Amino acid sequence: MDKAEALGLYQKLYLVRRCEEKIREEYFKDEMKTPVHLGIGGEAISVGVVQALPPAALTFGTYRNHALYLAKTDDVEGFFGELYGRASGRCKGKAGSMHLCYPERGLVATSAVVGTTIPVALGAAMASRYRGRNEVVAAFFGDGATEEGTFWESLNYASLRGLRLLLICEDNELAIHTHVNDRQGHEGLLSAVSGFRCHAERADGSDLPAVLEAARGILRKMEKDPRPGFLHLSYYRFLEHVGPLEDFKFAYRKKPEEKELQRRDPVHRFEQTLAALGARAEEIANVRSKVDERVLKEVAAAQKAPFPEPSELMTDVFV
Amino acid sequence: MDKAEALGLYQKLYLVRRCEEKIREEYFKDEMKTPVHLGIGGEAISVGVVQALPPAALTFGTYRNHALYLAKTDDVEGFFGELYGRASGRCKGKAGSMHLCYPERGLVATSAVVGTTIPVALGAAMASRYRGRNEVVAAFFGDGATEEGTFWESLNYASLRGLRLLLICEDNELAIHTHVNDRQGHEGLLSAVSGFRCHAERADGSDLPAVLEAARGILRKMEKDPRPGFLHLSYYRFLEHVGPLEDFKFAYRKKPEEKELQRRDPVHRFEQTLAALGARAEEIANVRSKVDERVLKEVAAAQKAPFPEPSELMTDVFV
Amino acid sequence: MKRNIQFREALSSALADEMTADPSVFVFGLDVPDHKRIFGSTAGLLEKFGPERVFDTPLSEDAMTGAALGAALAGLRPVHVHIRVDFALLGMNQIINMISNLRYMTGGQIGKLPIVIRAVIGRGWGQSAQHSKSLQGMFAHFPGLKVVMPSSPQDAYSLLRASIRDDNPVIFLEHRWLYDVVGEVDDAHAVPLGLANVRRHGKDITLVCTSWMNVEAHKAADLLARRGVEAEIVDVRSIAPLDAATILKSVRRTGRCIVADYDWSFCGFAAELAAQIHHGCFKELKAPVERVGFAHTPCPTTRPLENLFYPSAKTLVRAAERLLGLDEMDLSQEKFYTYEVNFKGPF
Amino acid sequence: MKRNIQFREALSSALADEMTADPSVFVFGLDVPDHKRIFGSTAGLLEKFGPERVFDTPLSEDAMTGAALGAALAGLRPVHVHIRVDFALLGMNQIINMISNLRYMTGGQIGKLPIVIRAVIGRGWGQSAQHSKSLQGMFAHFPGLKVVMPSSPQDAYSLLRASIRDDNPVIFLEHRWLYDVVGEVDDAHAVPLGLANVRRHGKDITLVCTSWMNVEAHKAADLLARRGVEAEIVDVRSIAPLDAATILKSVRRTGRCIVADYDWSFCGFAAELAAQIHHGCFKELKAPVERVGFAHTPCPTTRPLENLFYPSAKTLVRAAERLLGLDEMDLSQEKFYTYEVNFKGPF
Ligand SMILES: Cc1ncc(C[n+]2csc(CCOP(=O)(O)OP(=O)(O)O)c2C)c(N)n1
Ligand SMILES: Cc1ncc(C[n+]2csc(CCOP(=O)(O)OP(=O)(O)O)c2C)c(N)n1
Ligand SMILES: [Mg+2]
Ligand SMILES: [Mg+2]
Repeated sequence: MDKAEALGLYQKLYLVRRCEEKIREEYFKDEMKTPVHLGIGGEAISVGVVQALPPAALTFGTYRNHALYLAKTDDVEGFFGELYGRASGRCKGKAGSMHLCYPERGLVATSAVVGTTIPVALGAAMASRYRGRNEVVAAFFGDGATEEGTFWESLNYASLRGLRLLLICEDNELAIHTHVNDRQGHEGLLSAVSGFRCHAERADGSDLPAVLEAARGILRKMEKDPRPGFLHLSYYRFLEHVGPLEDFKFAYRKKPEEKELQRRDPVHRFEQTLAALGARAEEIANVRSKVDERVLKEVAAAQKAPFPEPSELMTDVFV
Repeated sequence: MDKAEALGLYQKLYLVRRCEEKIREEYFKDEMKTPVHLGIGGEAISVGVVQALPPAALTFGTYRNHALYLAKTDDVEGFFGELYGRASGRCKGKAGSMHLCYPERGLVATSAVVGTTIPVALGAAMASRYRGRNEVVAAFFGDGATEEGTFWESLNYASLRGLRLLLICEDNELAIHTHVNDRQGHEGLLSAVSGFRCHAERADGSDLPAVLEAARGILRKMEKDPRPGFLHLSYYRFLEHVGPLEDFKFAYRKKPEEKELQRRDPVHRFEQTLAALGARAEEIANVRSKVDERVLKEVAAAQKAPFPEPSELMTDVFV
Repeated sequence: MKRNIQFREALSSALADEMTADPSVFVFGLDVPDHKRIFGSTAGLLEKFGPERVFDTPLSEDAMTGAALGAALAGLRPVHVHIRVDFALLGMNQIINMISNLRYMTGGQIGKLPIVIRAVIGRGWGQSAQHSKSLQGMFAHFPGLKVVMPSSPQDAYSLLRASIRDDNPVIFLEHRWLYDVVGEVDDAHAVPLGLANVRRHGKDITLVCTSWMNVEAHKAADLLARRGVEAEIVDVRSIAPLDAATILKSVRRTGRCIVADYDWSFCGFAAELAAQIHHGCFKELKAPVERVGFAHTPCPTTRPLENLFYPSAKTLVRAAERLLGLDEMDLSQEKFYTYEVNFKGPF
Repeated sequence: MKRNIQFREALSSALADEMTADPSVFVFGLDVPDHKRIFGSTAGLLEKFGPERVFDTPLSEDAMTGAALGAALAGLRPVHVHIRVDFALLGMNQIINMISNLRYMTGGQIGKLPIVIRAVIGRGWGQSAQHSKSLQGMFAHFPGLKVVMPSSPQDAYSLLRASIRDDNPVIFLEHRWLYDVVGEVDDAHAVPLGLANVRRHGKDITLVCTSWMNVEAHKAADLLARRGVEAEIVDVRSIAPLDAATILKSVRRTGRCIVADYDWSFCGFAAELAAQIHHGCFKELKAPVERVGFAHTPCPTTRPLENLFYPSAKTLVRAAERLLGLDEMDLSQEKFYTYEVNFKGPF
């Protein structure tokens, strides 16, 4: 990775972080009337994988989708419009945070029912194969989603048909407040999926270059040998499951040491990469201030934007 | 195995076969108004596994349940009564062939929706563990059931909690007319399940002693190291998926050579075992004639038995 | 072109014609391409369109339902087939939480969501409780789903074509006994979704029917005609969206109505019909609307109980007599439709 | 003992009391034992009964629903909890094809099937289409399931205890907004399943309500009282089995009725109520029964549309005015219940 590419990636990474920090600042004004599942700590996964994917690749995600949405679409206006429930929202306020999507830019759908977009991504991969192309389709989901039967059904079918379905497991070891050890009866996801005819890779999801490398690696394998890929990326969820706060005061987990927190912070980590690549402090600051400005502007715009018309209630049910 | 035990087993094995052959003879009279999924070729699985299980073990099965029903309950009267839809049926005619059960004798439930009794068996295993016993509970199902998400969810949970759930996969390589190669995307079920914390064994399901040995072996392991067990037993389905006929005329499979058919016939195979153990022809014939007589008697009784009263329609919905 | 064909062939023809017209249409589901061809309703497709467009699946209804959605999102027009609607319950999360909602949730960004879920309902050979549900009312309850129930070969043909062409998700429910029904099918005759059909005209009582109940109603109407009662039969056809106008118009004229839905009545589509008819014909109704449906129990297997579970022409005649204040006519010499006549086991 | 407690505490008390009374009762489901305790409704249980009787699960609703059935078959009394009823759709195959049928299919060999499925419904903080369903009508459609919707702390307590003691499967639906409601709970006061409750007496119009709609109805009745209209409120409580007698008795007296079900009306429980009331009060009804429910769309997230989606006291007042032929009263100065007053995000 050279400095230019790294600064480009940093711009995305920092945009995601900044947007979510802004949500945290604004949230208690109670103007964003939508549950927010913040991804702070996991930003490098979406940013890295999206970077590695072909730009046209169709992607699918979950309710914890802010990073994916911003990385894939760069649509800050539609993002905040949606969180504020405005007509300017990408989904006209009908989605809120949990269902953000932008099909035209390749983020086809996200869902707040765990696991449900995995088979949908499978169907998109089938469609590509149907057209004789077998392009990569990507599904992002949490570790909890692998407990749903639909994950195994989808993996089985993609393996059977040699579909280029990239399954990205964003593993924070938690489903809400329940640790993976209280949920999964195998010796690790990689070994559990390896009985199927798929490619499987693991990487540190807090480390953007590592994510990028792992994603590129598995995509190369999928290119050569058309099978689904399972990309297992670990990260640390800094905040509560849903909402803008930390929740270290609850017994289900302990606050890590400051040093460990820094190690698990992908923005912090990547700033060190940048420095190592020779980026100067003001270059970094420059990226940040542009992002800061953009975020402020879009939040202000969203706060002033009109709500959807009452007639919107009845539209969009059927074509 | 000594001759006495073998003759006892043979009595069971032959009873199952004779009952199903009798169904075949009678079916086109159209008096058994229930779809029949005959298990000819697979009898040794139920007979062998039931023999290996503790007699009180709760068991669960599928619509292809005749062998399991007879092996577990020895209730020929309730069996034919049920197939003929009579008040004397074990379920008063409300079940028919597909849902035969006899909870008091440990066959708790069978189901015609593929895979659905697997998690139910899991729940029974949880209940035993709840009572501090963690006894073995057995679920019988076809190879197709392993494609349902619920199989993986159940395996995961049983593995997580170290439950003594014995999963018996009766693998005939077919789901109706579809070969396993068109359905499963892994390199074999044993390797696919082995990512989970379970015991797994394979055996030739056409060979009663082999089934018995495999079942006893896995139960011993489960006893020592409380985990679920996955018992993979292959067999050959001699007849059509549902109904009393052969269906070799259809393209989806070819009729094997006579010798191969004999090899896959568990009754024939076990008769050779009997001979090797020193059973005389008339001892075998004696078992058969008693069974023949019993079956004839119960079929005649069922044919003459009254149908349930009209008032039965409305009973048994709620307690 | 007009042909006399069975309902099953009407279905396979509709599929073939849409697949010919549009290469993005494909048909998949358990057993779709095997030699039984979903009771013949997918016959000929594999030969004509090949295994990329006509294919089987593993036993994975949940994922396959999601996959239908994904394929539709990617621009295809999937037809997903269940040999029994009961199995669609494994895909309920996808059908309700995803398919019915998705267009709305995206604020209409998803322009089209053309998915047809075909499923077989109805009696067979001792189908029991797990292979006998209908579920039209359940599906119709959810905004975002269309629900269609053809009752003639022509409707099977035309409504299946219309469903495949529709850019919205459609649940298409086919009664197993109807598969044998022969009728004239004109492939130039289009039937849009959303319209009821007056299948028989009469002035004394309206029988509002779904699916197989239309057949029973015709028999009942013949019997009633013998004693001078003219029954009108309205085939609902489109459960959602519902063509209330045609139904109300009939009942306003006759003043008496029996709703015969092929399902349990309690909280079912029959309840919706009865509620709307009472509401819309409040002044005209001479007696309360009667509902005829399944007994409120799971479906028993043994034939004598099964015969009591399902409503029949006789049930309709008796209900009509009560509504009209007539004595019971003698039906002891009548031949009613029995399954045995057309069909022997096993399924 | 009588106490003034919140609805959520009524639930946790009922669970604790039944668990104390019967060691075979256990409570499980996603998040049941975490520090949020299903919005407080499972508070205290883990401490009192330990992790063998109060436990979490993987995200595997299908298998866990089947496991509840298996545990019941093995003699236990499971209470399976869903923090949103929408997730129960993943267990539909087990609920419908197995749980609702099984006793019947076995010819009654299975003596008891004591399973309680608790699920939260109702508005939150922009819950959207995937976290806002109610589904009482859908569940009640299937013979073999009981369906209960408490609307007061006393009913939450008494009906949950009755549901756990019932030897049949019970779906128990709890509105999220009701959790904050405080009321007197007498733990000696038993409420059997299957009875409606006249919560307010009046002679001019009957409001038949489920769940949260009772709260809206009380507000509406207060407003209507100002202009001399006496509304009677019947809380259905037990969706299945349904206490039609109590409802019909009220409507026969008032001659006017609004059915306010917390769900979509189309093919829903509202349709059943309207159909039965029309049928049973054919002579006494002075005007058709009106149905008040959700807009027939998926639930939107943004508040202004969400407010239009959900019916309110105002919707009820307007419907009553139309039924009674009254002008619209001025409600512009009225304070209606708004969620913001009691609750801030995020869920
Ligand atoms: C099918 C389903 N069950 C339960 C829930 C409630 N729920 C929401 S998020 C969540 C945890 C999911 O964990 P994971 O998949 O690891 O994603 P994460 O939140 O950690 O990103 C649960 C249980 C749900 N939304 N969908
Ligand atoms: C959930 C579900 N999907 C589809 C069916 C239709 N069906 C009945 S049996 C069967 C094949 C099952 O194959 P397998 O599990 O291998 O059992 P086998 O019949 O070979 O004993 C299918 C697809 C069903 N009963 N249930
Ligand atoms: Mg997680
Ligand atoms: Mg098989």
